[in-house]
Amino acid sequence: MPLGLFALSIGLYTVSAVASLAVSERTGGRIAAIGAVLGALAGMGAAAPVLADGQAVAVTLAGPFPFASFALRLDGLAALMVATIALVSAAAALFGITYAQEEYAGRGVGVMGFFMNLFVAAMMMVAVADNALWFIVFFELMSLASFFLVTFEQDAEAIGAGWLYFVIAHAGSMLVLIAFLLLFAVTGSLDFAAFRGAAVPASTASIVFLLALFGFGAKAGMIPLHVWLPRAHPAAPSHASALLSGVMVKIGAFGIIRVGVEFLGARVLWWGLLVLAFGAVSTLLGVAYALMQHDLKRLLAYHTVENIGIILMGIGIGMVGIASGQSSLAVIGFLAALYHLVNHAVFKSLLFLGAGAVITRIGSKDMGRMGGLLRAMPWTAVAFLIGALAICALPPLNGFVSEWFTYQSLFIAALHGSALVRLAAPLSAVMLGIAGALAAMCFVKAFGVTFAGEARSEPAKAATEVSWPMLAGMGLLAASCILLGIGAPIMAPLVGGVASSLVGGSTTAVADGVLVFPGDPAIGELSTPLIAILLIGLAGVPLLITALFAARRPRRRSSAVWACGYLPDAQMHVSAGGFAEPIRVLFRPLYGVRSRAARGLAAAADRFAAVPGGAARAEELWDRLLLAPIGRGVQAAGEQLQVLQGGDFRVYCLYIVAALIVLLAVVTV
Amino acid sequence: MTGLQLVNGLASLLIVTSLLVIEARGAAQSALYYALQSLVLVLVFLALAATVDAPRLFAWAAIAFVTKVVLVPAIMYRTLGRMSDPTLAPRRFGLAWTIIFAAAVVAVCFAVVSAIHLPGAATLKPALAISLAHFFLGLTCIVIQRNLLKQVFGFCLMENGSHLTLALMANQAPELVEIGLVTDAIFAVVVMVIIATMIRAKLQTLDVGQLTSLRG
Amino acid sequence: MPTIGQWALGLGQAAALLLLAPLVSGFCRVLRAKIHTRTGPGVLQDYRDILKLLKRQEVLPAGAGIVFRATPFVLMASLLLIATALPVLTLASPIEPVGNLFTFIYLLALVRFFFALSGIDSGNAFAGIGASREATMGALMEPVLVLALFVAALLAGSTDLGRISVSFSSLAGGSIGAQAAVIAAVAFAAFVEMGKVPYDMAEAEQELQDGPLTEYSGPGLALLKWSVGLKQVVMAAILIGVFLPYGAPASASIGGMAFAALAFMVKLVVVLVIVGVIENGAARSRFFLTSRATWAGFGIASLALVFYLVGL
Amino acid sequence: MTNLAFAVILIPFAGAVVAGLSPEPLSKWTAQLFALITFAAALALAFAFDAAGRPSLVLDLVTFGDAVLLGITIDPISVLIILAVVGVGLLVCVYSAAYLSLENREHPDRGRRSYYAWLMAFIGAMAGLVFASTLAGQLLFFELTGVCSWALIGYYQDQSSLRAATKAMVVTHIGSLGLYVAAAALFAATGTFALSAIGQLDDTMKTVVLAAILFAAWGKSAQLPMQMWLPDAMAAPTPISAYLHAAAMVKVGVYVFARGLLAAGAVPQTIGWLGAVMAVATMVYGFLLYFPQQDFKRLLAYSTITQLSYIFLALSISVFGSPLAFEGAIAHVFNHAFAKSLFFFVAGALAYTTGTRLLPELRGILAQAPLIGVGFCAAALAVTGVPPFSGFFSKFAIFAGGFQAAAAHPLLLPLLVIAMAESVGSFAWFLQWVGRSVLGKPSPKVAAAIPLPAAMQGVLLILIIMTLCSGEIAASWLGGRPS
Repeated sequence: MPLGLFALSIGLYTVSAVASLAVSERTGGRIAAIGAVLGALAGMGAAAPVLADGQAVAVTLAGPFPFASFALRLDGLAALMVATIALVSAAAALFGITYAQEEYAGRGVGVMGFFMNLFVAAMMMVAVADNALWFIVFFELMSLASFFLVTFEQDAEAIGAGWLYFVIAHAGSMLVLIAFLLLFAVTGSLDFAAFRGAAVPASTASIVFLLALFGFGAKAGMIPLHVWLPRAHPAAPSHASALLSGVMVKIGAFGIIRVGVEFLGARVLWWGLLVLAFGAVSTLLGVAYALMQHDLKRLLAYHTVENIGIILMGIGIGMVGIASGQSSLAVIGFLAALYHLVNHAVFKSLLFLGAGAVITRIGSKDMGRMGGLLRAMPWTAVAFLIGALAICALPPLNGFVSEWFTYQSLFIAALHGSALVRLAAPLSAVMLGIAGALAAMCFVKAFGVTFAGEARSEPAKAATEVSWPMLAGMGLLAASCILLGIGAPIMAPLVGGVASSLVGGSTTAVADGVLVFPGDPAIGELSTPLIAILLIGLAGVPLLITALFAARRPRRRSSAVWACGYLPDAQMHVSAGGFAEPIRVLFRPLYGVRSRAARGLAAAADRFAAVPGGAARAEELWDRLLLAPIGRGVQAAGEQLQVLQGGDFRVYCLYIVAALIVLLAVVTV
Repeated sequence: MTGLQLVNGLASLLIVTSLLVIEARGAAQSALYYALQSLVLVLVFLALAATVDAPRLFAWAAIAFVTKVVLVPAIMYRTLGRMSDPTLAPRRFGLAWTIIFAAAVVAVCFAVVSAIHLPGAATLKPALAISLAHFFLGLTCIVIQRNLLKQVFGFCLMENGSHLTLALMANQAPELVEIGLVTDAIFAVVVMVIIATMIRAKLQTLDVGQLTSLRG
Repeated sequence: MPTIGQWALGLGQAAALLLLAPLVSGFCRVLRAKIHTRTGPGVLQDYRDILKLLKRQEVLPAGAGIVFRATPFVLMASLLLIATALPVLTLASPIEPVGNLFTFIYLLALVRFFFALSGIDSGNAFAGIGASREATMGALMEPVLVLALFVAALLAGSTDLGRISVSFSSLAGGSIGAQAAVIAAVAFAAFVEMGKVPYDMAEAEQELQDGPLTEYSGPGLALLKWSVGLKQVVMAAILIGVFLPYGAPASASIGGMAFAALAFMVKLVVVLVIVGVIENGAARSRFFLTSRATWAGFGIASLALVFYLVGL
Repeated sequence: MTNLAFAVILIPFAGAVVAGLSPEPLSKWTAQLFALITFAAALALAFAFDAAGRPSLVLDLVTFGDAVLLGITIDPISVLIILAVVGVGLLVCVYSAAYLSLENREHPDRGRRSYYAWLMAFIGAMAGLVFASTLAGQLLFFELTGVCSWALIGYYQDQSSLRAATKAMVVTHIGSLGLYVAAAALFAATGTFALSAIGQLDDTMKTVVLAAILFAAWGKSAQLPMQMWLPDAMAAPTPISAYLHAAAMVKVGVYVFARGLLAAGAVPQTIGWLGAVMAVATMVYGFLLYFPQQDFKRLLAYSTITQLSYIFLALSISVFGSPLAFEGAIAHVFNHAFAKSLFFFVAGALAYTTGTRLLPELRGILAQAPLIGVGFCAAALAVTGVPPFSGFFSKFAIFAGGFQAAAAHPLLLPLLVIAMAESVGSFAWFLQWVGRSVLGKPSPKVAAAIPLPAAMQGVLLILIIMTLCSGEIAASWLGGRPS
């Protein structure tokens, strides 16, 4: 049944994609959106049963290629991915109905719908593919569709970003291809089923893991390979960048889990530690660079790098758990990673949709030109605030729950781990803590400078609330943010089930009634519903106090902002750069890393500039050294022979007779 | 004087006539001398027919007479007679040299023919040598003459030489061979005449040396 | 799920700490006055200020939005929530699901988030800079607090505040060095979080006219002053309740808790005196140099980690 | 079935004669008609062959004593390749009928009869070579294609195209010496020219024959020692570049080598190493020469060189015992034929409409002419091997086969890694041109483009569809052999 529904969902996406090309722009955009929403529902319907009972469903068809069968497998992990993709795609489609029409009218809305739906369908297929060839095909199809979304603006900056993005994505998929082919050389078959049980020799296993880590890391936006992310995501239309940031980077993390854990069994300890290290570095540097941004969408893009770092930390701890035989630690690690994967997909896409709504009204991505939108666009502001609270992992929302589990997994690893782990885990926890604080500061800046304070530009003053479908899209995600947060006791066991299926079926209790705990309640308990109720209840105390004295107080009035007696003007307002200036001063070594890397790249670039010149010289070298001498030699020989052909046919008759005589002589001899 | 001596005598007469053809001043004279030579050739055929009692040679003689003595010289006379090229440079080789050269050729041919063991025509060896010499004389005519028309006559001499050789060695051959040989000769002459006239018309010269632009 | 008794203890404890807060800030003002050899406004002055402000008219800045108006309530609610979960009167935290180490850190982060955001939302330039400083202090202090509490949890084998206070109460845990370093680090972090003179960066009166509080007036200002006072009490309470838990009973018996309350008050006075002396002894430091002090704090915390790893 | 094969070989020659003699305007229609008939015959052959359960049969036509001079062989590979060759041939005829016209802004030209005659002759020669079962037959059609290529390159009769034609003729002829040597060696050793005889040779003779065939293949497929003629051959009219120098003639070298390997059975490994190393060297050389190219067609020429070196690499890998690599190579021949001819047709369309072939002057093609823009993207992605386009599937088979063989011969790994790096590098470079030329606002030249004739649009559309499904066709046809 689930695979039937899944096929229906993919069918809906692809049919609506193609249909949106055929019809006029306005209806095309609408068809694509409706197709996407229905497809999403079908996708969630397919994923739900598998998530609930954890029974993997698989089917193998004989595809056109004899060496690779078309195999699909909807297991726990894939179901979680499909559900997340479906949720975010539904919200993006809802948002896109009017957003595409307002922002990109006349510039191929139908084509955008086509690529959006194709992109989502490809992602779902990647999650479910169970054969190396088809995995790579859909992996690249995903990059291809998103390339056209990133370059949709067709200006120089978008094209440059698109180029960088697709090249790194293609290089990444080539690394993954090498990894699969190494496994293919060992097992002789391209099916993942064969890969899972493969007895891979230790050395090739490490090579395959490293290839997969960097191949999928490039797609996920891990620090050394993240350069494309802050340029590509802002360039795409907002509901597309919501999908890009929210879900596509997760395919990278999903890939690392598939290869590292399912195929290679995460046997080696240093694998887990390496992933943990990359995760921690990505978290810290990601948020540090995010703080420095003026462009709202670039800021959010850098935060994707940070949150991917957090997910990788969870995966790293999970792999450490498996390698050191602590299955409960492994389950908690993967639970943290997968839960954060879902949460990040939800709140990051909410933030991008919010940013998109603001940018349609302001017309530019620069935060300096915004401000005063809290009153002008209240609903968007509230949604963006919920997203900001969630991403800063503030209780009781979903970001806090998954980060709490990450902390707990780091704690358990530090408690029982080997020497190296007991050092690495606390350091990672500290880096996660710093990142948390910087993230809070960054989103205070983002929300404050964008929405709060005075309107700092004409469009900001004239801004009005966005249309209802966009609000519906954001509302859906905001609601799921809250539900995933407060509903942790319901959600945690589901994700825990998927995590334990990764670790080999050992069930670890993660939730009981309203409480949620990392395997053993003694280590630590959390109850987000309780916190939510208490927060609302305790808010009553200050309300009660002010109400007591309300009678004697004159009505509230408003006046100009106090500026030491001067008339307040817009320049006085804190700017995006000014707000983050202390961090740039105090954390200078952190920013040194990027400038050194930029200098290295510049040096490489101008070395590359010499290549075309050299190649052009090499090209005509062939003609000069090889062909010209042959040509001249043949020409000279020709001149000598020319004498024979003097033009006097009398001489020719002599030649004939001479030849006759010679032949007669030869014959007779 | 037996038939054989007659044949050898007529053959030697052939050499003389070919020399005449080579040295003749104008094209018309050459045509006449060619007709004469063909007549001599016919006589050789008749003599041969009588001595070797080869009845087919009579037919050969008749055909040869019709074509070579009457038809070909007529064509050449009528078409080539009119053409003359005042600018033609005088011959490089004097008459004397030509004769000496011809004698040398005949001597060589005798040496060659005598070395060869020929069962059929043992007695006719001198005629055979003459025919071979005749063939080479035609070649010398082509080579030493600058006049385009002389090339045509050179070819005809060579053709007569080979015709004579054929007659001597394969006198039992059916008339068909003769007809083939003769038509070949006629057509060759016709073609060469046409080419000569076209060259004359286009390049206004008959000097072979001017025709180097034809080279590849 | 916590029992009725635990609910009562938790909420009662929160109410007590709330009422105690103005007394504590009043005591600090009196202490500063005494050190300045002047008589000072008296211990109950803060109660009078809060009551006066509650009756005053509220003047809102022109650009203020819902965040500006909601911050006082959010601040007080979350601080009360922290207060309910601290193991002050018993060695176990009254409401366990809330009394978790990382929940405490991120509730503090929630407070800091709204406090800074209200600064920007007020539209006032000074409040904006105050907000930026508040957030920067958060970023500087986070590593110290996280590492110190992390090592404390490792020592106790659990991230629940109650169990940590039990392990610190016994002192026989074997790693005395690590425990001492942890207490020092947490004390430093608590001092900075209290916002006492060398580190009252956000509300630096002389420079920033009280930072994010600049535009508040009337009941809003009253609640915020009360919340800031409560935050100071909460930080002191966690230092005393979790890390200096001597005198607190393991189980929630009436007699035991009464004695624990008395012990808590004594320890609180001692801490406040030490803080007062440091605060008034130190001169104001340039904002961009505070990172040196905080990195020193982080040094102490990492020392604690090394002691723990080595098993000192 | 055999008379269908004869039909496929002889109809084009007949077409060449008829097209050559018919009056000027009629010649292009007769050419198209004959090409259509040939394609129909090829299709009929394919279906008949499949219906008959794909029997691989060899038929000797001309034998001189016991030496088989000429013969035809019908097996899955030759039927597949003939479909590609004749299919693209038909498309070329249709395309050139519209391309060679006075409205063409790059080369206004009447489309003389000689063009169509030579083109049809070329199709016939290609068909002959594909079916040839003897070295002599291959040699005959090898030279015939060389002549046709010489005539067609020099079609525009200007100085540069004549010199290019001669250069092409000379270099490919030097290459064909290899075939002479191979034929002679084979004949000397076994007394016959039949390809099947290569199997009976001992190792040293087999190495000599195969090395000679390889040398000829390098000449014809423009591999490293003899690659300089292909970029200059771009002076030919674009349909010719599309057909000869992308889909058909350059494939002759590879096909001949493949036939040699197939017939030789156990191939000595020296041939494998020689082929592989030279293929990778060509690949790197061709890749380095992407960068200075400004002219669109020269860039495509170098891309052809590198793509062919992939096929050589695959064939050399199949020597190390990987049938998958061999099937990948043949599939890549099939896919590359369609993908690269689409790319050349796009270049032709751009030359026709805007009058220039210099890439820097072409910007915003998608905005001005959407079909050409889509064609450009489809071709670029297909050639550089990005799924879902066809190039990827054959490259995947090649790499999969390569890694299989590398398990036994680890020294193959660095070669494979270089090949993969080159694939990514060429993808980056072509994507850069896609970004610069296809997207963005139209440049002055593109904005002033004239509309594209319907015939050319039809051909572009067919080829775009083919780039999407040729991968599947080739793989299922080759893989589906009754085991």
